[in-house]
Amino acid sequence: MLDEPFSRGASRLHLADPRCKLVAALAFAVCAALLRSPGPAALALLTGAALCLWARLPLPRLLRRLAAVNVFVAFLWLFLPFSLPGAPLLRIGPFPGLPDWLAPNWLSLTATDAGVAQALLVTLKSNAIVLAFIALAGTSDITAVGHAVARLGLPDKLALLLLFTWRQLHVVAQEYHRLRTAAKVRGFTPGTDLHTYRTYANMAGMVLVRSFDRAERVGQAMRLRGFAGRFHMLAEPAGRPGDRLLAAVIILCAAALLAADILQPLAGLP
Amino acid sequence: MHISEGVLSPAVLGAGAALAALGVATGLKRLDYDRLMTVAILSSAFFVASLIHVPIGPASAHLVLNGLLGVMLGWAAVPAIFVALALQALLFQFGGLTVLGVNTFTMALPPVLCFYAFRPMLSGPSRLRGGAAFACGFLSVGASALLTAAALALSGEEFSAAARALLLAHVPVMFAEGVVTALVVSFIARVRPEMLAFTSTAHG
Amino acid sequence: MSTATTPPNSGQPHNCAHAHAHDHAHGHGHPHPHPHSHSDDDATPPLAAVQDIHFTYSGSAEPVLRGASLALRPGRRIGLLGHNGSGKSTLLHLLMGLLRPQSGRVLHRGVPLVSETRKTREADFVPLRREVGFLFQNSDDQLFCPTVLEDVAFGPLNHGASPAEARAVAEATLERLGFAGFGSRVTHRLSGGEKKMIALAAVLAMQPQALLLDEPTNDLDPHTRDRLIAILAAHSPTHLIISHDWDFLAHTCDSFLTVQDGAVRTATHTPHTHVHTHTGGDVHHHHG
Amino acid sequence: MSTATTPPNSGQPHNCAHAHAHDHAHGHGHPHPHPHSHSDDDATPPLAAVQDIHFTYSGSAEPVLRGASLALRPGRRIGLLGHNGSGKSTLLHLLMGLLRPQSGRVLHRGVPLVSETRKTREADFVPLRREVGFLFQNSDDQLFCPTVLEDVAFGPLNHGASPAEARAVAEATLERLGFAGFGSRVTHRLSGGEKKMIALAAVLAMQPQALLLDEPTNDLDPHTRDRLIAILAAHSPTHLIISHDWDFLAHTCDSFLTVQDGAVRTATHTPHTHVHTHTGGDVHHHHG
Repeated sequence: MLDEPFSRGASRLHLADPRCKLVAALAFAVCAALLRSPGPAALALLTGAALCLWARLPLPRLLRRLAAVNVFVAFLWLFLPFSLPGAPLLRIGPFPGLPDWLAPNWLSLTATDAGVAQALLVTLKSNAIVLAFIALAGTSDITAVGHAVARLGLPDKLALLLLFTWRQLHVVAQEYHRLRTAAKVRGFTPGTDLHTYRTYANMAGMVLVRSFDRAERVGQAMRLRGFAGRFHMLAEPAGRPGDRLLAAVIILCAAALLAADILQPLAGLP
Repeated sequence: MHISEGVLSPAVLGAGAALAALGVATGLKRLDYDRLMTVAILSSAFFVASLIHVPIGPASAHLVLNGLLGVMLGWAAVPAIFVALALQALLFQFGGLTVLGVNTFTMALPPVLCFYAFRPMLSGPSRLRGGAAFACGFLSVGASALLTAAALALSGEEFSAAARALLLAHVPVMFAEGVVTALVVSFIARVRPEMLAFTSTAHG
Repeated sequence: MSTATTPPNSGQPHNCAHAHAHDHAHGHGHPHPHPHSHSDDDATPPLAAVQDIHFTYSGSAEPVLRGASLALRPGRRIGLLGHNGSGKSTLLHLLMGLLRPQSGRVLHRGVPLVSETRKTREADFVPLRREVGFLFQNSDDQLFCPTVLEDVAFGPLNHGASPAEARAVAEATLERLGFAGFGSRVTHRLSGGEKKMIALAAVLAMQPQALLLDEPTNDLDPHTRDRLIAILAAHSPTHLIISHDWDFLAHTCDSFLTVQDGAVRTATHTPHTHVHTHTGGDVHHHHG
Repeated sequence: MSTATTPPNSGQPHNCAHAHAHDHAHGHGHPHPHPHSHSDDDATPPLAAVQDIHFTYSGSAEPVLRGASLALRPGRRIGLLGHNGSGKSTLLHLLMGLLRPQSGRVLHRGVPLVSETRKTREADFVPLRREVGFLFQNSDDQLFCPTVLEDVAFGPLNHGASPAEARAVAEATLERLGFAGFGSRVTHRLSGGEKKMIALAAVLAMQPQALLLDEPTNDLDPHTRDRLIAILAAHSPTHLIISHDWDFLAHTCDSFLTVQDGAVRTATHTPHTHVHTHTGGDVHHHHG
């Protein structure tokens, strides 16, 4: 659950400085989020897919992640096609044969070309950004991302919070997993009832209480090693030459897509 | 609950990012280095708790517990939630860089309000504790759903139907959250009452 | 529950002297037949069994188990030995369905739950888990209810008991183990030894046919350890215990197996003598 | 750091046979003077000491320590025994200033840090904590940094080393313990044994004069345990070890104390012999 399946690899993207990759991922995401027409959005999706291909990411796992992301997109597909005026593509209802209480008037819906286009645009953009994000940020482990955050000039408290939370997450997750296993062995099968809710609340409460106790012990361990209210960061070695160039190329591509999107209506293209 | 990338309008994304930045900065300013590790460990515990899926009839929802997080951490809840959402984006690709601001704001504003509204009732020796804890869980998830729906609706007329459905789908989740939050608070009050008096920030 | 019955072909119970006593010698003057063999051809199938299990943890290159087999028959009281990391705990987790093997079979009363030809679902293990109780190495992992009574009543509630029935069973179990009046204590604040005993009570409240105990004497003070020996003698006719504590195993088990090189072997009865002289002889210690 | 020197009035080091070997006998044919007494009147004050400590945990009725005294002198390698809950860990926490006693004194090189007449501040313990390293029972409590190198460099950085110096010290320490190249490893992916060794490296990187180790061999596989014995022999001239693992203490300590009834006592050198015959003699086991 807490593994980082894309972070292991030896592609050029895996080896690049996480700072450069983060900046590139952010620029790409912002540019792609601002796109308004399907052509550039499709190109953005291709760019994201190309980056994943370059990083040689394992396809089955990549598709599983994409499927999870598209749950929200699928939810939007239930509404967006019917929510914009335009040329009708599909009409559901009205249902003249059915009594009014079973199929009231508002249940009759019309899917329009504009609505479908909007849903398609959202799908393209969403997947484009996620693919680029996996290829750029997912190819570093989270520890490296945390260090990159600090060295990009963000507040060191924020980076430390990210790094320490990530470190402890594994300890707490294992603890929770053992509690759940113990409940399972004692015949616990969840259902929609108070016993289930109480059991999960007890487990969540126990995880919190044990974390609170651990925080005390970790605090002691820190003081014993001379901690006096100040964290000192180790200097990290600089990234490889060419990483900045790599980031610059990706940012330029994203900017070009955005420019095309803005200039497209002005040029009168379809 | 997390809006994915590529959905919201630039104005909503920008406003969310600005408000989240303000909240994170405030939270970090009030969080001193001495308590940073404790906040990190508690955030990881809340993160793990949010991986618990509780059945609600035929469906299921994962716990959020952001109201309780807010009551315990105060303003530090904002950077803690920001970090949790960043980790979720990195681990599961839920949310992402451009929506991190909006998602942080929608998830973290209700907890901060809960801190001011319910903290005294939860940490004091109050007979109202159970009710307050239920309200804290119920309202904070409800408010988060409302803010998320608002972010969608403000992004364009075409999203308003989806926003209403999102809000409606959260009603059973609000009840589940309320019940579980009340039970968690009762657990902590019985097992480790000192924990409800923990303060993560130097001033409030 | 009845007290332990000696199975027909098991070894003599080791009624060895207690660890407190000095200059004690226990053992067998003569080698005798293996007390247990997993290829027993008893008429009734074993309560629970694993057969020819191969298991490798994901992310690890080295297999932990390579063709391990083990059978738990009613009336058997087995001690399972082997050094840390040899796969003893893994074996018990596979038996309980908490892990799935890469190959091999897991059986409950002769019915395969895991095999090459069937898809195993979590629910398949429910009947086995009803009959075989599992005591975890770390009691903190097992106790997550706020009070002792709630924890002991948790298993019966899961098995469909009404709250009143579950409470009655929990109270009776606590009393049987000598912890009457502990019901309202906060579990998290108990001492290590008390936690272990409450965890055991929680397992026994489910009235299992057999117990699996993973390192039950770790971190136990001598008093609680003696109490545990007495309780197992009185209430556990069938069990399998993982332990480093030789003396404890000698008191509670009558046959001995070991996990070596990924397989279960009969621990051979090689009598060997440690003449052991050391300081601190006045301090209680286990030769565990 | 030099290897261990035998202090003038200590007992003979127990060069006992390894637990693998059978029929080993070790011990002293004759009773000899106490190897350690906390009322030693050596000329130099001890590195760290507690005197006549009384301590009760808040919320508990029963005091844990009632007049406990203990002194850690350079060159001493003390094993601290006593069953669970006897107050051994509490004593070490008091010595390090993590707990404050209700009465009694804590001294660093003869200078009182805690006494009846002075108000103790957290900063008072900084010099003592620089000289005495503490290895926690649970490595996960001690390894809180994301990478191994950061964790090992944490102490030196806090003590004012520049990032470059701290990195050099950390790398040298890791190499010394045989963990060169581990620096960039992510802490949470280490195995249990590796975590213990990295936690030890993190303590040793602070170049302490003495070590306190709380149950260092719990859950350690035999290989890592042997490695720990070798590292302590090579790099730790002065230490105090809490352990249940007798064999480990015999390899690493030369005098033995025990906490009983809230006070520290010299573990008397009563030679006593266990003639120990049991099954499974072919399985590796510690008489620990």
